[in-house]
Amino acid sequence: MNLDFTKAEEDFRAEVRDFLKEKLPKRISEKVRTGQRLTKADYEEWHAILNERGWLATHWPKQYGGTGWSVAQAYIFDLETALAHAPRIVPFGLSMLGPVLIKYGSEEQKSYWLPRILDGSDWWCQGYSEPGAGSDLASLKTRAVRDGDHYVVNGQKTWTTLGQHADMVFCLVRTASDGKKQEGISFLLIDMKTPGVEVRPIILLDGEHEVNEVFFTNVRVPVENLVGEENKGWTYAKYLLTYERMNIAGVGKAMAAFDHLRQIARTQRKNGKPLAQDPLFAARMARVEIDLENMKTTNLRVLAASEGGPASLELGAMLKIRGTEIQQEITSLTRRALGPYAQPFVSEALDEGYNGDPVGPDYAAPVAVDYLNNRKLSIFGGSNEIQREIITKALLEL
Amino acid sequence: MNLDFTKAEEDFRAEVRDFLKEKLPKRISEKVRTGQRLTKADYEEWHAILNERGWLATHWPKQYGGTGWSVAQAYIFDLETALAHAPRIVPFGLSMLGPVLIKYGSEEQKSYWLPRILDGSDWWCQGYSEPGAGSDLASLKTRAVRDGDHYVVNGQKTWTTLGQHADMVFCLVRTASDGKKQEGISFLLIDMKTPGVEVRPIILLDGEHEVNEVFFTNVRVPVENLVGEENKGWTYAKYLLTYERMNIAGVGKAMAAFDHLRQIARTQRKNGKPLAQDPLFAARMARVEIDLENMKTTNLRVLAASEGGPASLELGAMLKIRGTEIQQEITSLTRRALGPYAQPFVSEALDEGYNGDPVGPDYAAPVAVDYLNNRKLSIFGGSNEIQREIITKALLEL
Amino acid sequence: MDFNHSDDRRMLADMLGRYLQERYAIDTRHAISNSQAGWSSEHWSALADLGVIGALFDEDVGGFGGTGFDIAVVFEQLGKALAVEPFLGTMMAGRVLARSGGQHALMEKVMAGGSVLAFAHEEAESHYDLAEIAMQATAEGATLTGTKSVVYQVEAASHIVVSARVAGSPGQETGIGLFLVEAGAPGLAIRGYPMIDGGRGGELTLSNTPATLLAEDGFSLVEDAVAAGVVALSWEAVGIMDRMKADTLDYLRTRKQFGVPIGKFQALQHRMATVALEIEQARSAAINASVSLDDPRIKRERAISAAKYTIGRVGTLVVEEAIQLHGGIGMTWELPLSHYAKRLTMIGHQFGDEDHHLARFTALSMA
Amino acid sequence: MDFNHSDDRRMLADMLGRYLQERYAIDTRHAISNSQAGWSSEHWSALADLGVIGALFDEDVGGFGGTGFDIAVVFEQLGKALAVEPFLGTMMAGRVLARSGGQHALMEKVMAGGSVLAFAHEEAESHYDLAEIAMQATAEGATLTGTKSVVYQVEAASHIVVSARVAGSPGQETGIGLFLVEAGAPGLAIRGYPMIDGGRGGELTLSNTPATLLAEDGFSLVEDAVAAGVVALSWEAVGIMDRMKADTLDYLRTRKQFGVPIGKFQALQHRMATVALEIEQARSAAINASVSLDDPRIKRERAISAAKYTIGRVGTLVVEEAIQLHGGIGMTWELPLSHYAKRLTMIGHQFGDEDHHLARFTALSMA
Repeated sequence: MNLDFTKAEEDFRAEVRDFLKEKLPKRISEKVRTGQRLTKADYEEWHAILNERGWLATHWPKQYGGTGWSVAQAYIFDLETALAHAPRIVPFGLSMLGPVLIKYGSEEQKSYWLPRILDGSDWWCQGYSEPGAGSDLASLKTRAVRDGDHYVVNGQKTWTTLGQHADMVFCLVRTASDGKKQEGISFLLIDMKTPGVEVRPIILLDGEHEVNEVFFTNVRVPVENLVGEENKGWTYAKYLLTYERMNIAGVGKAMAAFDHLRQIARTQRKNGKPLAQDPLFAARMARVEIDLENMKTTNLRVLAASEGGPASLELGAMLKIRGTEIQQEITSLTRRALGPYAQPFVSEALDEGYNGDPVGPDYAAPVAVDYLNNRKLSIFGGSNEIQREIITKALLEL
Repeated sequence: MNLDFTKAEEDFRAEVRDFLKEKLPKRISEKVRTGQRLTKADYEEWHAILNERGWLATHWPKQYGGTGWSVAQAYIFDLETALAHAPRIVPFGLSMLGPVLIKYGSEEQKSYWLPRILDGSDWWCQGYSEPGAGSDLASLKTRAVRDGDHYVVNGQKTWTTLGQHADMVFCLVRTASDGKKQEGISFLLIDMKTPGVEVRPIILLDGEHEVNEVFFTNVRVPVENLVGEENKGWTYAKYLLTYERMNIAGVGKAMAAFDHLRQIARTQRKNGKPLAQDPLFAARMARVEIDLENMKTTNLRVLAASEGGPASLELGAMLKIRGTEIQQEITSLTRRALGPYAQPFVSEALDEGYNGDPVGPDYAAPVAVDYLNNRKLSIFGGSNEIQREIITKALLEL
Repeated sequence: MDFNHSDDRRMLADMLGRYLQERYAIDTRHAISNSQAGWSSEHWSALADLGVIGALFDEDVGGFGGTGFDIAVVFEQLGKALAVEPFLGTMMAGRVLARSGGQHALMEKVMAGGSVLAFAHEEAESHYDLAEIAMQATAEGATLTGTKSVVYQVEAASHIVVSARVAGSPGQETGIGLFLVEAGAPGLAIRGYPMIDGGRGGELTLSNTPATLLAEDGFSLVEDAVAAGVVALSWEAVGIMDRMKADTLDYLRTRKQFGVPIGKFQALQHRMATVALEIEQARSAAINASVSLDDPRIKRERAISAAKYTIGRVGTLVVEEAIQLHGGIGMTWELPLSHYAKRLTMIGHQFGDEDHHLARFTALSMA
Repeated sequence: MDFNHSDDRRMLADMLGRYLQERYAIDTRHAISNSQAGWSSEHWSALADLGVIGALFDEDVGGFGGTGFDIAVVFEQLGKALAVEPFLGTMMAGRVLARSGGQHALMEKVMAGGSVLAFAHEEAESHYDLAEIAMQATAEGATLTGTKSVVYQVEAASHIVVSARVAGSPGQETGIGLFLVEAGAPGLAIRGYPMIDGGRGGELTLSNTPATLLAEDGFSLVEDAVAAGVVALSWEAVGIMDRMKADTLDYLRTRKQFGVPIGKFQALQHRMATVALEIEQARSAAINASVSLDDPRIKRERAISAAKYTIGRVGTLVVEEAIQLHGGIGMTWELPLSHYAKRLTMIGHQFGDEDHHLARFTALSMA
């Protein structure tokens, strides 16, 4: 047993840190650190910086413009960028579609779409969930009917994250309805500017516009936008989900959030002492810190076991559950730490350039919103209930 | 709203206290208080004392020798006896069979069996569970076949509490096997001395002999020992379970156990202070104390609503779940409070007349056993999973 | 033992419930909450006419209620409707006025709906500790200087009850005086803002602001007002929880996945059973707190802390489980549930959270 | 990064596991545990011959192991077999002897299986606080007087490592000396008793008992020994949890109710998933603790407290859920599961429970 990274890996960590120190714009990292809203331009700026360094496609092989990193390197990169308050890499093109195209796409699709993901020509979004197909993803109803050189698509997708920014959407559509519901699904790439595509915002409980409904009415999609074989899309969809889970524990994000919590708990005072010394609050913090320490090692165990391939489904599922629970608990504690100042909500304070006085401590503004918004973590990306099904299926083999 | 008891009820409470002060043998209450084993003779002695006062059958109408008490009186009696460390009233004859006979028994059965329950002529035990029928009680297989004036019984019962003391057992047996499994069940009274009845002890994880298996091999039971109608036993069984739940929250027992815990926590020391002042332990104690305070009021709400009849199933189920959780948590905290002294186990110290020195504090001996033994609370008497089914069935009406 | 409300209270609850159902539907509520004022003087007057404000005060000041269960029935209905009107501050401040024995004319106006009160006690450093007060009264007690934090609906108030040091230093229970300050008094400034859970609050800054002394040694009046506030919030929370439970049960019955209503899934059933069980415990805690308002201090404050702890703990459970059982739709602005969830979460941040009251319960038990 | 054990350690684990499986089945274990001695010198010698004792110590004292992961592989197997042999006390006491630099002859005998050691530190008033020591050494350090609590397998030991005050008073970390006492020394009395989870323990009373000084300022050696003890217990617990998980999964697959295996019930499935997830977290905590044994104090002790907290928390969960998922049968003496449950519960009572180590983790984080 040896939990240390190799010398080469530690050198790589230093290289990432240097890069972040030099290239991550302070303007952007401050927005991330203070919980301000990121604009489309912010993401694009950061993507371009990473792409210039060749570090944007952290899970792609080198031949397609990816980093070709080991899982350890990818882990280190994720950790360091999170701790430096870099924005996340928007995953739809880079972590989701990219790997699918690389494995199942035609040469034409690879050579056309992959470079455009890297250089930002296309902002992708995901067309998986439907109003009637949440956890039961395979029961999707959006239908694509072949008509000459096109598919004609009708139906509705929902929970489309950042779809308002998107140029393209990769969609699961039904191309056949006999047989099991998992059969007859195809994987289509659809241009959002095609007539008949309509995006409507969904406003979440925190007032934010982050997700959307996407409606398709007689949308004509060229047949060359079919990925792989017709009716085999479920295979690709599952492959994508497996890939999505590579960094599912969110260790870096959780560590950054815990640091933030610790600072707040040292600043807030209760009974004449820092809140961090209140026995019950300290115990809550220690519980989640220990959970996080344990999960870090579980995550490394999974990474070490999966070197060279995607993680096993049930261990990935455990990391998804515990990782989201930890992130939710940290934002819950941060909310608790604020006391009455969790309640005031000046929405403008979350925009860049706000120059009003903060209400209460200057870190207070995004805290309640963050707690509320993070309820999604246990719902989206395969709900934690679905993850428990995955675990018991593997354990019980009934 | 008015949570107070009436003047008459408070007078009754005083009467109960006086009675306990005068009549509850110190020898017995000390055994209960210190967690020593109660013998059959101990129970019989206490039953006889109560019977002399006319206070043994707390749920029976007066005409049958019961107290005819209101639910408030029965509640007060239960609370005060528990707080005075009286043994529980062994429920099989008094709280289980008695009400069934009173409602469904023939005049002959009532006039013969009820007085014998009161004067202790018969120690009853319960023949419900079978090895293959735990939570799924209705799937029971013990079979009774009519043969002239007798039923011939073959099969096996299990988890028969204190069956080793019993003269009689009331049994659910299968008399028909067509139709739904709930149909074809009958309710039989069987003399334990009948040839073919065999009792085998089940030793529990704490080493104690509290429950048994009971085997029936061609046991001949006179037909007059059938209660009610043949094949209608499920109705009587359910009635019995409803009655059993009248005092299911176990408030008195929990209060006595919490007092004991509080005393221990004031005696044990941690970091130079009483354990009761350790912030984390104090928080655990406060949580369960508040849970108990809340449950007391929930219990009174249920009693007030059910005055004159059995409690509604779903509220009874909530009280069963929370009541057992609270009792389990209290014994868990008592175990925790002992630190290393939970581990030594001198079994003889739990017997009356033990005169060796205690290991560690004098209250230590029964604590770990109590924790382990109380795991049964969430399993027996309708497991807490079954209780949750009852609640959602009522809430969801799906 | 009798767990039924008196006929009078039941009539009041029915009337208030009907009014809110008919005239204060969720869209109306959102419009009021998002308006510049953050409350509706029109509804306020109408509710005053129905006697809802009078029910919060006892006969000594011209009301016809003021007990724990009067507060209970009103706030339970307000919770069900997610009302943002300034009842809490008015009730708490009015209670101080009533108990400090004056201000009959003002109270009359308040109960008629012509005036709103606010209760300004906690400060930036308090973190729920009622004795951590720094607002300074001049030696003569005629003017106040300092800042009060997150005062509910302070902009709506014509008069504000303000606590301030007449002696001692932050952390001490003695030396806290109570004062009445008029809106618009010299040196008074309010920085108002919306609340995440609806309605508005504000930071109240006073600078040599003239004030009327209500009580020299006011800590026990503060505790009494906060106790009544906790009773109010507990019942508001119970009203909200009942609504969230009903909505979630409804969703479990109707939403289908894998071809069946999701309420058929046993894992969800068992969690729902726990939620329902805990809500009954929360209701019992609220009952205990209501009864306790007339009890001696330690007994009362133990019940108050037990209730607030319970409401905080169960509230978080109900919020998180109701959203999780709904899935994504439970997080949308469109669904009333999400707004109930926000309010219930924030009730946990008013007058002490779960941990604060758990520790306080222990401390009171040792007192 | 490499989460595989070295070949040597894997071989040792395999060999030990095979031995215990073949020669230390559950009935044998119960017989040994219930015997008058409460352990088996025959198995002890055999295991010594296999090198199991030598693996617990480093080369300086003639062993061939002694690192966190050596301790790990041995105790994981002991846990799986529920062995009651005196490995824990021998390892901890031997570690003190090794680190205090002497007793080579004794250690040689120990590793050959000819001698058993015990570690006697905690006292009736300690409640897990390692500095709360009152056992008194005479000024010259030649004799000891006082009582040690719940010393594991103390009757089996030929030599006992005992801590005692050479200076200061209970609660102080300084002034705690470490001594070696021989079984049968004058003034030494043992009140032995069975443990609820198997094997035996005892109260050790010394009265002017001659002792050999090992270290004058021994607190850091105590911490080191307890850290190694926690690593051992953590892996024993992981071995037990794995066994309880396997047994419970097996039961869920085979036990039928309502006509189907109970593992088909979703509510039970989801709880089982949580149990499995938490066991993986516990394993990670045990790994972290093993690695930490060579780290500087604060880093090491944080990992040790994190592990013991995790083992305590998860242990209770596994015990309570495994029994509940089994139902009544899970509570019977006949089923091995119940004995694993008792041992796992009691591991929570050795060297500090969940709360103790949670608070200690916080204190260390602030140090």
